[in-house]
Amino acid sequence: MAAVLGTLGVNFLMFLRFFFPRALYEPKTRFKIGYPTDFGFGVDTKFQNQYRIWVVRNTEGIFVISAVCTHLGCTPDWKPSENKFKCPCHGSGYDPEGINFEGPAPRPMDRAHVELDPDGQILVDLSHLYQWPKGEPSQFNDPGAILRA
Amino acid sequence: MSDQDKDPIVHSSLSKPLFIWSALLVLSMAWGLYDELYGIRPWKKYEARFEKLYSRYVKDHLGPEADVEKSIKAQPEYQRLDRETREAEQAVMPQVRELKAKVDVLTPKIQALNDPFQEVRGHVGALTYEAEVSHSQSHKDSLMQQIVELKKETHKVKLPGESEERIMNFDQMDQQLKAWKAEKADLLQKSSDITKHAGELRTERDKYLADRLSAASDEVLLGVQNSLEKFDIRIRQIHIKDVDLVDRCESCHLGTREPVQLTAASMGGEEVFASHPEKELVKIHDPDKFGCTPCHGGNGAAVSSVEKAHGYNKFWLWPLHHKENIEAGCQQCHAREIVTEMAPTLDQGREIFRLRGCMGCHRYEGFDREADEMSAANQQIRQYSQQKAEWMRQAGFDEQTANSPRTSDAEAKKLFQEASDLRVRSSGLDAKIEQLDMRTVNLVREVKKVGPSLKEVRVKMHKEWIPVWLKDPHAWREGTKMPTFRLSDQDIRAISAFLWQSALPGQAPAQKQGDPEKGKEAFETRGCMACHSMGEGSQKQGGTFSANLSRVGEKDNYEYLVRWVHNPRQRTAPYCAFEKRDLTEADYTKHGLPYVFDLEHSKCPNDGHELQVQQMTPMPSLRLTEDEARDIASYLMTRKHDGYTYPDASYMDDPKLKNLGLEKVRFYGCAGCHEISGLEEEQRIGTELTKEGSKPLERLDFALLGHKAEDEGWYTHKGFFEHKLENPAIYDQGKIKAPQDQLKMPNFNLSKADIDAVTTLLEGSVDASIPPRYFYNPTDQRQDIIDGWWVVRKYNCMGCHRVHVGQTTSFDGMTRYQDPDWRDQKPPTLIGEGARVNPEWLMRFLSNPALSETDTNRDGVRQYLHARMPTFSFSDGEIRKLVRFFEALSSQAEPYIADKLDPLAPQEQTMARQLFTSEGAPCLKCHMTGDPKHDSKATAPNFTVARERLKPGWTRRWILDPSLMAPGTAMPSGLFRKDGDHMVFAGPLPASFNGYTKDQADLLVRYMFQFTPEELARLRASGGGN
Amino acid sequence: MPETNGHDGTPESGAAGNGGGNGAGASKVGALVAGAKATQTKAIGELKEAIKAPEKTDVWKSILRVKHDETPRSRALGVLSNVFLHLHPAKINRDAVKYNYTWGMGGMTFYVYITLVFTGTLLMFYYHPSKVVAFRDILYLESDVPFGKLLRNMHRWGAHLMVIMVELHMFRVFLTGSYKKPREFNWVVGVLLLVLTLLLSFTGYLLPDDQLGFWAVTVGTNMARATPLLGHAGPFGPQLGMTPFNDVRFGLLGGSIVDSNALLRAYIWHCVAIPILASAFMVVHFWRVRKDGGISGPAAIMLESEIKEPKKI
Amino acid sequence: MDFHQLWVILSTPDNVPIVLLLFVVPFYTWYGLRQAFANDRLIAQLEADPALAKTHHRKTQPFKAGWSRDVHVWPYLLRIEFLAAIIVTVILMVWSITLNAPLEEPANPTLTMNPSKAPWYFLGLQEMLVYFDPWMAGVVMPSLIIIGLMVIPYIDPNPLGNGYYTYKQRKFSILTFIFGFIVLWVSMIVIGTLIRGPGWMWFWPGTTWDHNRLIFEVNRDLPDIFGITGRAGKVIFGAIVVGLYTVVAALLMHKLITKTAFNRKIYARMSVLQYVVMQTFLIIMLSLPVKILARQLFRIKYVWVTPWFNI
Repeated sequence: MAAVLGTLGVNFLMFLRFFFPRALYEPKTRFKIGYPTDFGFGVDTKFQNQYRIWVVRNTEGIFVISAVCTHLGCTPDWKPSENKFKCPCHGSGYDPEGINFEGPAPRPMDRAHVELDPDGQILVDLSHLYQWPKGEPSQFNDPGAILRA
Repeated sequence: MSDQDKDPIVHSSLSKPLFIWSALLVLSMAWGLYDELYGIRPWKKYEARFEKLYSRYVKDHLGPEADVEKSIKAQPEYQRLDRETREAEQAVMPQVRELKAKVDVLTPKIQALNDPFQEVRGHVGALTYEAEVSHSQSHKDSLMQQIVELKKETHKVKLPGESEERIMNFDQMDQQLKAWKAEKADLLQKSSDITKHAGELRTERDKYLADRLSAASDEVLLGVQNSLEKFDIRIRQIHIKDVDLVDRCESCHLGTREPVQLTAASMGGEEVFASHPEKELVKIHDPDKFGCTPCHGGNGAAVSSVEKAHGYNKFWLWPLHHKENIEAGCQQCHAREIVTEMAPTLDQGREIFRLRGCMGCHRYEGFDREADEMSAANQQIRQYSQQKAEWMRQAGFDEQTANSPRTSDAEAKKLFQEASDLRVRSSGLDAKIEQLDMRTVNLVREVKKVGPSLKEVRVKMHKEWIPVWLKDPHAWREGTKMPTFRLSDQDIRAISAFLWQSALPGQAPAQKQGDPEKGKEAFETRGCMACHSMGEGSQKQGGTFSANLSRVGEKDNYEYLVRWVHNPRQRTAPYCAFEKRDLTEADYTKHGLPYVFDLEHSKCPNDGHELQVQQMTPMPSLRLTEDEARDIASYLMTRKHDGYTYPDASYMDDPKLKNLGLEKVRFYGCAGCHEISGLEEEQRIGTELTKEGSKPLERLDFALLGHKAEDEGWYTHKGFFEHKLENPAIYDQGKIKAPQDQLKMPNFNLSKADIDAVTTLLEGSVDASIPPRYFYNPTDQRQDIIDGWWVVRKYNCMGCHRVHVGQTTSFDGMTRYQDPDWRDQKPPTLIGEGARVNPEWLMRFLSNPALSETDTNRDGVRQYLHARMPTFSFSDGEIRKLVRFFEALSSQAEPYIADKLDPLAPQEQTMARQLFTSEGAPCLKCHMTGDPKHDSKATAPNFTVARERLKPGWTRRWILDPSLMAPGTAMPSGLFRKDGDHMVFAGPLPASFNGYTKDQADLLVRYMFQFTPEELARLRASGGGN
Repeated sequence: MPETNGHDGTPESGAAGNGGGNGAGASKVGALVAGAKATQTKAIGELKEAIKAPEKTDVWKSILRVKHDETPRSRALGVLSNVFLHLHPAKINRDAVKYNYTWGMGGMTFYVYITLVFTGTLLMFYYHPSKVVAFRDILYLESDVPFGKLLRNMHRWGAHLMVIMVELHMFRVFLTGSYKKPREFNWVVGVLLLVLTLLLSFTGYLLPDDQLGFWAVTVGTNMARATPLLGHAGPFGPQLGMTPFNDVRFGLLGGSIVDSNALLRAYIWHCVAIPILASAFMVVHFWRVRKDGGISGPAAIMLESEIKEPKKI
Repeated sequence: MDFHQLWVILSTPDNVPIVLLLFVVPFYTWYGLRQAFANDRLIAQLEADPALAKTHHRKTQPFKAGWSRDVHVWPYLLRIEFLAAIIVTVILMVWSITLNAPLEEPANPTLTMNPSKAPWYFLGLQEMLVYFDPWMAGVVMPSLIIIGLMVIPYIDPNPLGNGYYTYKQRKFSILTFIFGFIVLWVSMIVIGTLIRGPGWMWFWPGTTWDHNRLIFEVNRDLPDIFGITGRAGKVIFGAIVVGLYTVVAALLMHKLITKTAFNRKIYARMSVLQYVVMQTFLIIMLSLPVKILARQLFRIKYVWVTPWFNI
């Protein structure tokens, strides 16, 4: 009896495990986006469709914002005329540097790891994100969060 | 029970509602059916209608076409062909008939014999197989035995046309069949041979007819008629599997690919049925390979409603391009071109984008690419050097290990080998690096700015003018490239102050006055007006490529103008990109160098980097003399409105304004088009537009106008672009913003046509939905054409020269050049240039059109022209591109190898000479001889240059029929006439020619290609050319 | 009876057949022909009768057991002996027949469910659950497949209708207190069915693979990220080592993003898993309705004065 | 008044069911309650007159001696079912012919629809997202709703009103259910569908859905309002507040449960377990409107702030 139940239990676990494949066919998270000289001041939406990121250049340097609203993971829109990001789902608003200032978003949008690869292009790593959780120290100034110009 | 006691449930009846609802059920079913069959199948109606209209069309046109055909058939030529054809057919008819008869006898016999034969053969085959696979020898033998018997066995065969049956065994049948078949083949061959001639005649006749029938001949129409009889109503689709593309457009647009060119008019005024207007394009882009929607947009799969099919419904991403932007479709595959044949609107759009300086603020792949190339080149250089270092290290390492006692000999050998290999390969890298270095040097020269350098303003102009200009450039100079910015007076003051104070100090050397009269003449004839225009309103003359100079006298300094006209590329100071500053005399003196910087002295004295020693303007030098420059400058100084005044602008020296000015200049991205001190390395300030057309609509910021746009039906990419271009500030309407947040884009005062053109370009700038292999990036000479056009456009070669057929130059538009005496003064056409000139020569000519280091005040080829080929100081790269371009245009083999001409025999020499100077062909009358007196009225180049300049083949074709190549040329046609297989001189021949049988055109050509100055002298001595 | 005649007809003709075989004397032949004739007429006669009164044939009887007439008995049997109808009792509360008590919601829900299964099955013939293709298939259904558009619309609106009806059904059942003894468990089953209905509808939402579905599902599943303990963004989730690649949302989507895997999973749930579950529960639901004494009412009113003391457990 | 906008919203294919809902739900509520009141009158009559109670067939439906108490399914029920089937079919057909199922652009992960809404029957939950954190609104609440529904039969000790419409005999339960079903579920759906516009902002019907609209709202946590800083402080404070609420709510509910004599009678039949379970769900249910009000009126984002979860 116990044996049967045990087997069934294990089978159930096996059944669950079945839904978690070991490898996936998902877009790669490390990619090059060209030379620093390609990017002028302000927000560049060039790669939003391809990689779901924005490349921002300000006086400090170049950094890459992952275009995912920190509330529920929608993709905000860049509104040049209002000079801010606006999330269509629940109206969170972010300034050009991705810092939230309105709506339900709990924290600024995460920034992707950036570095210069040997041939001088910018290498972005979306799997390595820098956050600034509410009421905690910001990681945005860590090395790799921004390319000092 | 009484009635009211009856149980309402048991005794009530539901039949009424049941009946009603069943009826409704049936109705809804019927409705569903109707909807399925007609409601959402509009194309059915179209097809039916098309069938009706088309058959009517065919009926109407069969008649008239027939008449034309009759008339052609009536022509004697056709009659003759027809007669001959028939005669030939008559002649062979009897033989053909009897041959046919023989064949007719044979055929049934063969068939009759075939059956029994095949039967036996099949049986034999089966047995053989069994024998092959059987393992026991005895069985094998028995089987073989059977086969033999089978073959021996005889059969009764009744053959048609034979009274008694034949008795035949297998082999006999086999033989017989072979024989008969051979015979039959032979007969057929014979008959085809004898009918051959007649057949040829027939095809010739039909071709004659087809060639002369303008529209669709009756055959075509009849063909159409038949197909229409079989016309069925179904969805017609193009399906391209590998692209996963389905286009059902032709379910309604049935006329698209009809052999007959259908117009809306001819189809009862219904646009949908018209054929594709550009048969040529359809031929290049075969719909069965390209489909429709890749070019035109729309939803090819949808057929449920017109709106949906055209993709104008909400949620469809690729709506059909409107008529005025129809060429947007070309851009997605032809994105790398500046000129795309047969796409004039798109070309105009690109030209505006380039010329009006859109690319100054908006990055667009391909446009203004020099800067990008530069950084790329530098990157590669760095990579290569790293690679090299790595290899060297590896090599050293290998040798170490090789030398160590522990490595075996064999191993060591291998390692040494590897090491040396690595060294060799790294030497290869050096070559690459060298090339790249040269490229960068070129690039420094190739970078141009749309607007003039603002470092020069102090040297160049009166300060009062600047604020006035900034206020509204368009008002001061109508049609100028400079757009109107929305500047407050404060901004204007600040900006002009900054420009004035940041500009280089100094003064152009003083000049004495010139002669405006002569200047005017020179200005109008030297070729300035190929790019510049003069006069305002209706008076306007000349090219639109560069500024209109009607008021230039009001703003510029005379001295600067002289310098500019004499050598536009001359700078007041060189700029070092490495140090990011303009060098001063001090920099040179402290290295003990003279303060000279030009293309020969282009290295920075401080760090040896390549300097910017030229003005970044496409304006070339016309190699004018100082005096001529002065004359022209003085003339230009007279170009001004009388009684003009400018308000005082002394505030421009107020240092307090400078910083604000800098801020504004940076904000408005002035450095995108102008060279400005301190802002040389400024980035573009606008959004990249390479893929603007496929940006999701939601991301185009309509601001407050979104709903208005939706109501008025321009909530589309097209609408956004058009409104933005028409009024760049439009999306600020109603918004309350701080000045620094307002839209910056200035107003370019574009005409409706221009707006359409640019819209077309942007609408076409998309992430193409079709696979890249459909893109147009050829690997053959066509690539050279693509590259060449960029250079041609960049320097406006088309202002003077006709580069491709159907194009006009600025000269064609100028009143002066309508006068017959002046017509020959137009610069030469370059159509077929590649075939005409020797590429090596062309290269030399382009780099130095004077074709002389010393005597530069002349044109290398056509001294007699007032207009003069200027010196553009092209980079080597540009020259290479141009030469390749022309070679490719006339599809010449690369590289060019001149064909050998056999030298003239002495007696041929004299003959040629005589012919050259004969009354019939006074070549030297018009062609230059180098004698100034004569050359002043000459109208053709000097023969001495012919040898290295021309290609013999072309020369021959030219002297045979020049007017064919250059209509209206002064060179007389018909100098030679065909005599048998060779050409002879048409005019009276010198006596020495008697008995000369060789081709006389060739003779002349060979003579020209060994023509020397001495020869010329002799001729002149012998009195030719007077 | 005609059938039996039919049977003993055959051997004779068979014998006749054999007679034909050995082709002997003319007389035999004559008899044979006569025999054949007789068989033929007989056969025709039988066919005639069968067509005239099909209900008399064995075939018919084998299918419909009950001889139908207006007697109560046959009425009852007609219902009981029919697999489709037998979940009805033979007789029911006279007033339950009226619309006003039941609102007919349960029945109609079931009917809509049937139509959904039907239309859905048809749609499956044209639909591939994979990115890009899925969207194109919908376009295909809309513009080219005969009745494809109609079917798709029916499926979609049917789904909405079903949700509404289920909710109203539940509303009614509550108002009439029908969840009370002895129907408690059936109410629970009903709740489960409600959930399954919503899930069915939700999983179907993604299948066209358009923006509408995609974002609906994204927003929907993003909540799963926040599942306590099991979601990587939920309370105590990170502490338990949940990441986007092993939490419950991943399990739902088969990926960290809504991609082809998610589409496929939604498809399987929508077309196979949930329908089976739902059907199973429906069977239980209906069965219980019968076993708990048919539909609850309209029952005789019970007065407050008649409340009995609850028997202590 | 922007009627065009209103029409756009109402005529969006996926919103049509909600429009339907708007009519259907009130109708059936009225329809059901009407019968309930009818029954209540009868009850009153019978309570008043025991004699009649003995003889009466105790239904509002007419009944006469000699009528059979129950009828044959065939044909009396089946014919109605048949009719119903036909009617549903017709409705479905017409609906499907006249209105096309929506199909928007191909899915595009990088472009979020604005507003992007869940299917309408989940909009209640999505609406709740505004007031609660996802884990609460998206996971806990739904599960509680389901469980809550399931336990209803086991926590309702009222033997009356089984199998017939009545209001008087089950005031409390019916009111609670209507509150849950209509106020909390349906109206939330309606709000989410018809009133929530771009940026999930509140647009009254007839106002234009303006994508550029901005509204200023700062949501503070309750501790902040009371000037409490520091994690521990917030955790404790939040816990206290939530606790307080529970107590208050429980008392309130108890008052309601034991309001009338009849209520008390029913209450007496309740086991402790039943009572506790009931209270729990009632309290949680009540917390919804409370939180909503707290947010709408006092702009309070969280009451209980902890490093792991916020309420």
